[in-house]
Parts: sequence; structure tokens; C-alpha cells
Amino acid sequence: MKFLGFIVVGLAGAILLYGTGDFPDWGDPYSPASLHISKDYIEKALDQTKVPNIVTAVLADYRGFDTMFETAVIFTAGLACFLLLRDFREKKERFYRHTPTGVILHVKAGKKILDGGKEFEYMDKDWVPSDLIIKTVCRILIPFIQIYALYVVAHGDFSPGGGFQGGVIFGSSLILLAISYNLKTLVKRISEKMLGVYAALGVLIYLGIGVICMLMGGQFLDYAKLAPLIPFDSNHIRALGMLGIEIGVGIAVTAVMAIIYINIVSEGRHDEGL
Amino acid sequence: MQTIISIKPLLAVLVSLFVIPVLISSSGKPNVRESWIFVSGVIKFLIIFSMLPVILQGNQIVLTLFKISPGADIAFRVDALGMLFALVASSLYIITSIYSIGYMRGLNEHGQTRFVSFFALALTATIGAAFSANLLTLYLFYELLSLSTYPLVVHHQDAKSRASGRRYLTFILGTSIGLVLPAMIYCYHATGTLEFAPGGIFSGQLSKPSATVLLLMFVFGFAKSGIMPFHSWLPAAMVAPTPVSALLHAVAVVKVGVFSIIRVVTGIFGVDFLLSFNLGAWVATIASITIVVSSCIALTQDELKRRLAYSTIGQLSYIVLGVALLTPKGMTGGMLHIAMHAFGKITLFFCAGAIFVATGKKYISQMVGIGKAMPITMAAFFMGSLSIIGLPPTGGFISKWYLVLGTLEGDHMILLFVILTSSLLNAAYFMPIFYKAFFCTKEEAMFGAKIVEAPMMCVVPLVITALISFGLFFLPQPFLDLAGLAAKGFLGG
Amino acid sequence: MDNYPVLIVVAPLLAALLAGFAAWIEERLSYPIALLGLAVSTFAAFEVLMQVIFFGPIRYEMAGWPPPMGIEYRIDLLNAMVLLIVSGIAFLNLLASYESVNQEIGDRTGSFYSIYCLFVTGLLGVTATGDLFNLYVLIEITSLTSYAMVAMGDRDRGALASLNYVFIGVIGASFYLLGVGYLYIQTGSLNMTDVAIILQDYHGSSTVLTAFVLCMVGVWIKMAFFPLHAWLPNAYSYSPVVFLRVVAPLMTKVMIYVMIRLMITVFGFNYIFKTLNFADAVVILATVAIIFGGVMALAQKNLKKMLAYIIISEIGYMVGGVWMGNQLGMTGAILHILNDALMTFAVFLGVGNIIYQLKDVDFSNLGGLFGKMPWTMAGFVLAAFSIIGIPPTCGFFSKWYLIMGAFEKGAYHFAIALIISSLICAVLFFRVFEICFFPSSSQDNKQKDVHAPGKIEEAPVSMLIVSGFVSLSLIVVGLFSGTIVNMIILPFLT
Amino acid sequence: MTDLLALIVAKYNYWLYVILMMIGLYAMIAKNNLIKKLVGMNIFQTAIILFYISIGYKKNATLPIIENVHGTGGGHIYAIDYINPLPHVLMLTAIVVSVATFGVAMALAVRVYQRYKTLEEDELRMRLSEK
Repeated sequence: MKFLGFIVVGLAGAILLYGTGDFPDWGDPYSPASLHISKDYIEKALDQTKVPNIVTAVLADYRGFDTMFETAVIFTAGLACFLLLRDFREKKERFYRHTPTGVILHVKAGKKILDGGKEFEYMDKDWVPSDLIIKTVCRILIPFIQIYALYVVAHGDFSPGGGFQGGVIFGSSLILLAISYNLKTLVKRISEKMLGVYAALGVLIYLGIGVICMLMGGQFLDYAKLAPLIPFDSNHIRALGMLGIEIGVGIAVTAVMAIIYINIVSEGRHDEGL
Repeated sequence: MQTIISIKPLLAVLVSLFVIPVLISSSGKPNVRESWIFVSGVIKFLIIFSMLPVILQGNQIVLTLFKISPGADIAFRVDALGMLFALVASSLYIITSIYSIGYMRGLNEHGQTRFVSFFALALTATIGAAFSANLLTLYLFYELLSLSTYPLVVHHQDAKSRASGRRYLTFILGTSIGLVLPAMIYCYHATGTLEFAPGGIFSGQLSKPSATVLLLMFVFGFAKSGIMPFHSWLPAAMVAPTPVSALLHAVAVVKVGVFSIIRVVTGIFGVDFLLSFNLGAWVATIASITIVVSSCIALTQDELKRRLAYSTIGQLSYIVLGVALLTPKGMTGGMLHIAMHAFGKITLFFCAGAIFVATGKKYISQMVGIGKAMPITMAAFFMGSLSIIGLPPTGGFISKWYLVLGTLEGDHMILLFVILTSSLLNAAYFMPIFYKAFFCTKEEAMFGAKIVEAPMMCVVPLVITALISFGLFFLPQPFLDLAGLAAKGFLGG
Repeated sequence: MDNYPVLIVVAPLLAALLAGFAAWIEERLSYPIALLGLAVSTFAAFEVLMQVIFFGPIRYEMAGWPPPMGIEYRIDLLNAMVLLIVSGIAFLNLLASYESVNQEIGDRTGSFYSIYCLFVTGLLGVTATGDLFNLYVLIEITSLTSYAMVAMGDRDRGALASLNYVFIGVIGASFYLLGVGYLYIQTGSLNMTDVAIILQDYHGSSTVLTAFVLCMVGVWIKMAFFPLHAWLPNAYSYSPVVFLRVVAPLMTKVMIYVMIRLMITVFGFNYIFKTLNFADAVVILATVAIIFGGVMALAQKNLKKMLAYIIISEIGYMVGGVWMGNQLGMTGAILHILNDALMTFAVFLGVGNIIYQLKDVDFSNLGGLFGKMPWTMAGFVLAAFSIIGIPPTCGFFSKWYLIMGAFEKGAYHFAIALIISSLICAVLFFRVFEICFFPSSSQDNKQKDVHAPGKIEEAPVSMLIVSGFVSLSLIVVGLFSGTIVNMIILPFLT
Repeated sequence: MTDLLALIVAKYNYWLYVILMMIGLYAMIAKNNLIKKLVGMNIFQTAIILFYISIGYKKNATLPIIENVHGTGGGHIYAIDYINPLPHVLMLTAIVVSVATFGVAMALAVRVYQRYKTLEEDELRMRLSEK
């Protein structure tokens, strides 16, 4: 296998390097790639979309169709992790703590599952509580992270950022919660069902905006056709459309980050974790 | 000569296809089912018969169904040769359907609905092949026939039929896909058409070697004709119930093979083309070898049906030989032999089946003295074998007469010798059967004095076919006229 | 409506999302939603095909940006046809799948329908798009969903087969992406037609050559063209039936389409067959693929595995047909996309029905199946005939054109390979028929009368109807293949 | 030799990406541990991202965010002043795709581990052949 690997790798590398022979020099501002459509993007994007961040303009408008599928990829990943790993079967042995008294019950394999209302709390046997300092620091940090995430989503038109980046930051705040407390805390705050719905909702917002454009008589995702629906600022209608889809992307990415984390880390059982 | 567009050929083909769902739905009621078979057989025959006068006047009936690509459509054309063959097959189907009622019920066979359904499908394919206007359509029905016969061959679903089924498919499908298909596509590639034309479709596209290879691919490829060395499926297929052996492996299937060879020789290559390259001799040689060798093998067979099968292989090559002579008389004789052999051989198979139903005997060595037990059957058997040997007063004499005339016409003395030798051999493998059946001492006889004939449904059909064989000696007109017309057409005037 | 082209792709996506919603709220709604989405998509695809046939190719500019700045859908006869095939088969398969999804997936059916629709979206998007990078994104959607669905099949082997599929699939997609990058650096554009126009000046460039090789290798990996096929048999035979029935007919066919699209629209025949000179080598490779697939299929003891190797062999048909570079071969290859999709679908419908009853398709289990499941087997037999290439089923006619193309090119080895492959398929399938026709040996002992009519244990009616419909369509498509060639394929090629 | 050297220096970024890609590809083919293969896959994809991003680079240019929008109006915009935004957009998508693939692959690896309690390929192969 190793030998075969060397041959394949060498061959692939040789082909790729052979191809670079006719490349323009690195950083050449007059290379075809810099001249053909990228020139148009840079020079016209501000006029046409009123968005100064050209990357966002291209991402969310000129190539918005790509980005929609990109979001769909994210959604697919979340769905796939759920489908592959989620395990609805009950664990064989379970432990419950009676909250008022602190007594711990041990339900053995094959016995009936306890349903004692709110007084009983399900607990993981091999879970170790986190350090108090870590908990406290994280509890303070998480809101700021989340606000920053919202900023990144909302300000994607003007500065580096956008739905994906913001969504990832928001998602990482959720993951931080799960790490510093435990997985149960996260799942209690935002249930699996809500995450699933959010993931679909995010993509649906994106797709819905596209479909509305279509219903308004334009092409798919042609934000300019949204103008009659939004009474204000029709000059920036494309920018607003982009903001709308960025929000959708943000929601979807957040939810999917959490879904992937929860499922992989707990092997689909959602009751214990790192 | 007129060309008439009519839907009749299509109807004739489809009748027995459309009856299949009816058969399946009435599988619980055998009497209803069998009357449907009979009715559909009669309708089919009447449709075909109604086209006869038109054809006899030298006209053609055509119908194009699907245009696949230029020159290769799914299309029907009824001409004299196709009519001849269709007439034989459809008339014998009626008789066989009566016979198979007697046979199948007499033996209490399983899966009778499946049996009759595939039988009807096989007949659809046979008539379709007879009426094909081009090689593509012919190939289509040829394959359909191969496939629909497979469940009939392996009807008993035991180890022996499994082995036979395998051999059957290997030879039939192997040759048709492996040889005919590429040859056909090559023809289309070279000429752009597959229509059967009186003078052939080649006009100088082929050199002699490639023409030879192509012709041999076709002749061997249509392995249903039993040309050696691709013949051994036929004896193997005798494990099937006798009605199958009778209609399909003496008439429909094997004759479709021969018929296809005739079509290719006359319609694709053309007589003039073959004469110019002297390719007829190749085919004639192969056919002659098959005739002699198969007759010799038949002598050694003890199982009656297998002996008949080897006899069939030989007789089929008569037809090929007759056509390969490329002379008017020879071709007429060859094509006439399609009909004459059919009536003769089916009688023999019916008799073999009747013996099996009545006594359970399969081997000739067990049939000593059977003539006294089954006089009607054995009399019919006698008549049938006379026809196969080619002795008057039976139809077989006429076709063989024309074949002999054909060899003289073409000045092929060796072939004449082959025909005569093989007639002797035919006599040699049939006559011992009667001798054993009738002329034996009481001690040798294996049967009591009581007459044990098969059920009525079995006996009546074989008497009918025997009588037809006999009658054709005096009244061969419809078949003779058709064969003559066809030969005239192929020879260009 | 002008929006039909995008509706083809958007409808299943929308259905996927709504089914995803429904999975959490009311799981029973997921199935009708998915079904509706695919029905709309099929309808739109049909409309588009009609429009394209009668009024010529359609261009659809996403978000109203003219290409090459925006992404466009460019639908001509070829991809209109493939779109209809994909959406139609996906729809029919879903129609037949209700019971078997319940049986195989159990809980979480809602999410399964969602991911199924996403898979179909990916395939449709790949087919419809006129943008090189958009193609990559949609290939990735298709791949991701297939990874997930493969792993949902066999409890033991599914995940591992899928993981190996991931490694190979990522390499394939990445090669394609690199190829696009090389094209981009040379042309500065991602729109197919735009790239094609610019490329005309760069035929000698080593960058373009590398880009072409990379794209082709990437696509070949994805379609499992010999010798890059190793992932396919395991991935297919361990996946759940529902997915198997749609991935086997469609995935490879769509990738063949991508190959044809890249060759015709982007690089151009002049470049491939005049400037470059390895077309003959590819045809030889295709020949090897055909024989190899057949021989490997002979060695299998499991129906699913056997069919998987037949697929590898069929891929050789199409790749060889395309790379012959003449009109006949091309016609054969394109016709075979349609025919092979249909017949593979039909044959796997049969397999699906059998699995529904027997759970397993090892040859040893199949005895006496004709008696047990007569209707299923009837459909299966027709499909098998088509794969063997027996007229008037459609498989015969594409083989016909392919062999003609081979004769015209003088590629006799390819023609012979096709014939041999037909023979091998005949052996393969009649071996299966024989096993199914004769009572199994274990039954022989138990049952005294082997010929006693067995109890009929058929699959659910919905599965039977779809299977019957598709099998009959094999004959219909076969008989009308002249029309299809004249109306769709020849106008496209000239 | 100097020619080759000059060639490498002028396009060293491409050489680097090819080397990185070869490392990743080799790991995917030759490594025995499935997680190592996944890491190799990630390196491979990162190499491609690197390649694309370096296509977009221009000498003496800045980020593709137009300055002074809210101010004086900025005047005419010259393409030469900003780096090429398109590769960035494409790579944003490619990153997302690679993350998604990695997530699914991890999930699969977890499943494999649950079933076989190992992620070493040779051990897996032994387990499979035992049955």
C-alpha cells in the first residue's frame, strides 16, 4: 500500500506541477483570473448592490445560488450526523438523583424506567463536574461571544464576516456551554427538536426569499424584486435581501454546529459527553 | 405485384399474445382455459388463411409499426414464404392444442397454465418471425421465441430438465447474441438497411472472404436450424412435454431457424451475389454433412423422441440444402419441405407422446409388439415415417422429388447422392420400429392382447395429421404454389 | 411559466426542508411532502423538456445577473432529458418505497425522506447547471447524502463501506475542484460556455491539459470507471434498498452526463479528439472495464453484488461510446444513459421487492421465487432481458448504436467486448432465473411434491405497480427509441 | 538548474500547495488508522483552498472591501487596487463543504468504532475476514 501510495502521489504531484508551467506569475495583477470577471465584480459591485464588501456581494448575490446549496450542504451534514448516530434506545443502566434529598437511585438493566416528575433528575455515572472557575468564566464569556456573533452576521455587508462566520461563532458558544457545564445543560436550554427545526428553518429562510423573488415576477433570488414588499430604503434593497439570507445562513450554521457536536461527542445518546 | 397495407399481420401475431392474460385469469378453470386456447388458435388460423388468396395472386401485405432507424424498422411483410410457414404453424397449433389437452391431462402435469401461456407466447413469436419484413424484426421474434420456449423445455423442473435448459440456452442464445447480432449490425453498418430485398442488400461492399465469414456467422448463428455442430440442444430439449417437442421442436422453433437462414440467404445476400462468389456450395456442404451424420446418429438412439430429434436435425438440413442449391426447383423443394416435414414429423411426435401417455414407454427396445396394443397410433406412425423417408403416397415424396430435381438442375451429383443415401438411412432407422411393433412372436411381445390406446384427445389429432400427410400427396397445391411463388420471387422473376 | 428550470431543482430542496420540519413535528407528513416535491419536479422537468424540444435551449439567469457574472442554468436537449430521467425515477422510487422505508429505517423516517430529497436535489442541480463551480457544490451535496444513506443500510458493514466511499469520493471531488481551479486561472471564468470560448485560444497550454485530466479523473472516480471503481460494489451492496434503487440507476448516469457536458460544452471535441491523442487509450480502458465488470460479476454469490459489477460494466459501455468520438457512438452512449437508468431501476425494483420479503438476496435463498413472487419476477425478467440486450427492450437499441459506432471507428475490440458482455449478462441472469425457477434444495426435502403450487407471498402493491410500470416502459422506450434518437439525441449532436 | 530555480521561486506558492496536497493524499492512501486518513483528507482539502486563495492574490492590492463608501463617495474604483474576490467566495463554499464532509466522516468513524472497537484498517480487515 505504501509503495502504491508513493506512486499515485508522485503521479498526481507531477501532473499538478506540470500544469503550473503555463500559470501566470504569482500575484500578477494582469493574469486572466484577475482581468476577466473579477474586474467586473470589483468595479461594479458597489454600484449594483450597494454593498461595499465585494466578497459578500459575490457570495450572497452574484453567486447566491451557490451559497444556498452551501447552506443545504451544512443542513445535510447535520441531518446526516443525526441519522447516523442518534440512538433512541434507552441505556441499560440508569441513575437518578432525587433532588430534594440527594438520594441516588440505581435502575438496573431491564427494569422499568423511572418517571418521577421533576423531583428526579437523570444523571450520568461517569460524568465529572467541571471546575468552578471554568464554569464561571465561561458563563460570563458566552453572552459576549453570542453578541459578537450577531454582529458578525449583521455587519457582513461592510466588513469581513457574514452568516457562516457568525453562525460558527454562535455555534461555538453553544459548544462552550456544553464543554464547561455538560451536554445535558445545553440540551435543556435548546432541545434537540429546536435545533432540528432551526437547521431546516435557516435554509428555508434562504430558499423562501428566493421563492418570494420568483413569485414577485423575477428570477430566483433576484432581490431587486422584493422592493414592493419592503416599504423603506428601496435603494438598498439588494443589501437587505443579502442580510435576510445571511440571517438564515447564520441560524442554520449555528444549529448544525450544535447538532454535529452533540451527536458525535455523545455517540448519539445525548446524555453524557466531554 | 401489388403491395397492400393491412393490419391483418399484426392481428395474426397479437391474437395469441392477448389471449395470455385471459389464460392466466382462468387458470382455475381448465375447461374454460382450453376453450380459449382453441378459439384463439382458430381465429389466428382464419386471419392467416384470409390473407392466402391475396398472396397467391402474387401480392404482398405490409405494415410498419415502429421506425427505429432508417432501413431497420419493426415491420411486417407477408410474402409467399412467410405465408407458407405461417399457415403450417398456425394450422398445426390448433391440432396441437387439442392434443396437449389430452396429453397434459392424461399425465396430470403440473403448471398447465404456465405451460399453455408460454406456448401461446411461442406461437406469437413464430408467426411474428414468419411475417418479419427485415432482419431486425426477425431477430426480435427469434429471440422472443428462444426465451419463451425455455420455460417449456424445463417444464418438469428437475435436475435433468435443468441441464437440458442450460444446454438449450447456451446454444440458442449464445449463437444468436454471439454470431447473429454482430453479423446483423455489420450488415447494417455496411449497407444502411436490413430490409429483405429480392436481390439482397449488398452491392459490392463485401469482399469474398468477409462475405464468407458473414454468411457462416448467419448460418451457424441461427442455431435453431440444428446445423451441426450447433445441434445438440435439440435432443436435449426432448425432455420437454411431448406437445412442445411436437409443435416447437419439430415445427415452430426449428423451422424458424431454417426460415431465418432462407431469409438471410435470399433477402440479405441475394441469389446472384451468392452465385457470383459461389458461396452456396459452403452452405450446401455444411447441410450435407449434417444430413448424413445426424441420420447415422439417429440409428443408434434407443429413446424414441431422441431418434426423432436426430431425424429432425437431418430433415432440417434438407431444407437448407434445397435453398443453398440456388436453383428454382431446389428452392421450391426446400421450402415445400417445411410443410411436408412438419406434418410428417408432428405425427410421429404425437405418436411418441400417445405411447407414453398410454403405456409410459419411452424406449424403442421396450416397444416390441406395441402395434397390436395401439393399432391406430402405430398406423399413423407408419404414415408419418413414410412421409419423412419420402415415399409415396405421402407429401414427403413431393418435396423430396423437387429436391432431387433441384440437384439435377444444378448439376450437383454429390448432393443427389447425399439425398438418396440419407433416404436409405431414414428408412433404416424407422423400419425397425415397425418391425418390432408388428412382427414379433407372442413370447417376445411386451404387451397384452388388449388394445390400450391413448385418450381420444391424443389419438384424434395424430390421425388428422397423418391423413393430411397422406392427402398432401394428392393435393399439395397451396403449399406447392406458395413455394413456387417464393422461389420465383427470390430468383428475380 | 419561465421559472420551470429552477423549479426542477428548488422543489425537491423545499420538500427536503419541509420534510425535515415535519420530522420533528408530525412525522407522518414527511412522506407526502417529499412525494409532492418530487412530483412537482418531475412535472417541471417534463415541461422543460417539451419547451426545449419545440423552442430550443433555455437559459435561466439566477438572481437576474447575466452570465458570466452570475450563475446560469443552461438547459439543452441533453440535460433536459437527463433531468426528466432523474426526477422521474426518483419520484417513482419514492412512490414504491413507503413500506420498505418503514421496514428498513424504522424510526427517523422523516429525516430519511428529507435526506433523500436532498440527494435528488443534488443530482438535478448537477444536471441543470451551467456553472463549473456550482456543479462542484451540488456534487458534494449528492456525495454527502450518499455517504449518509449508504451507512444506514447494513448494520455491520454499512459504516465502513461508507467511510471508504468518503475517502474516494473526496479525492474525486477534489480532483474535479482542482481542475476547475486550473481552468479558472487560465480563463478567469467559471461559466461553461464562457470558459469554452476563452479556451479556444489555449489549446496547447499545459494548464488546460492538466485541468482536463484532473476533471476527467475526478468524474471517473465519481462514476466508478475502471480502474477507479473499487468503492462501488461495497458501497452499493450495503446500502438500504430505497437508496440503492435510486443511486444505482442515477448516480453513475449523471456523472456520465457531466463527463459528456465537460467534453462537449467546455473543452470541445476539437480539443479532445484533435489536439489530444489518448482517446483510443480510454476506449481500450472502457473495453477492459466491460470485460472486468462482467467477469467479476460471474464470481459473485449475492444478487446485489452481482448487479453492482454489472453497473461497472455498463459504465464501460457509455464511456467507450462517448470517447469513440463519432456520432453513432455518442448517440449510443446518450441513449444508453436513458436505457441504463431505466433498466437498472427496473432490476433494482425487483431486487427491492425480493429483499422486502426475503431480507437477503444471496443466491442460496432465491429458490422457487418464480412461484412465490410471480409479478416481481416478471418485472425482473424484463429488466434482465434489457440488460442482456434482447429486442425489443431498450437495452438492445443502445447496444446497437454503440456497436455501430465501434464498427465505424474501427474499434473492433470494443464491439467484441460488448458482445461478450451481452453473453456474460445472459449467463449471469439465466443463472439467477434458473435458481429462482427451480425449487430450492432445502424445500425438496421438506415438501414431498415439489411441483405443488407454492403460496404467493408478493411485495406490497405499490411496489408491484411501480415495478410493472417501469418494466413495461423498457419495451415502450425500446420501440420508440427511433423517435427518441430523432427528436432528442440527433438534434443535440448536430 | 538556475532556470528551474527561477521557475520555482516565481511560483513557489504553487509548489507549496502541491507538496501539501501530496502529503494529504499520501496519508489518505497509505495510513493505517482511519482518523489519520481523515486528517490526511483535511490536509488535502486545505491544500486546495490554499491554491485557490493564492490565485486571488495580487501584488500591492488590498482586501476587496471598498473604502470610503459612507464618506466622499470614493471616486472611481480600480480593479488593480483590490485582490480578486471570487476565489475567496469559492473557498468559503469549499471550506463549508470540507467541514461538512469531515463532520459526516467523523460520525461514520464513530459508528465504525462502536461496531468494531477499533479504527485500525488491518484489524478491521481481520475482523471482516473472520466472519
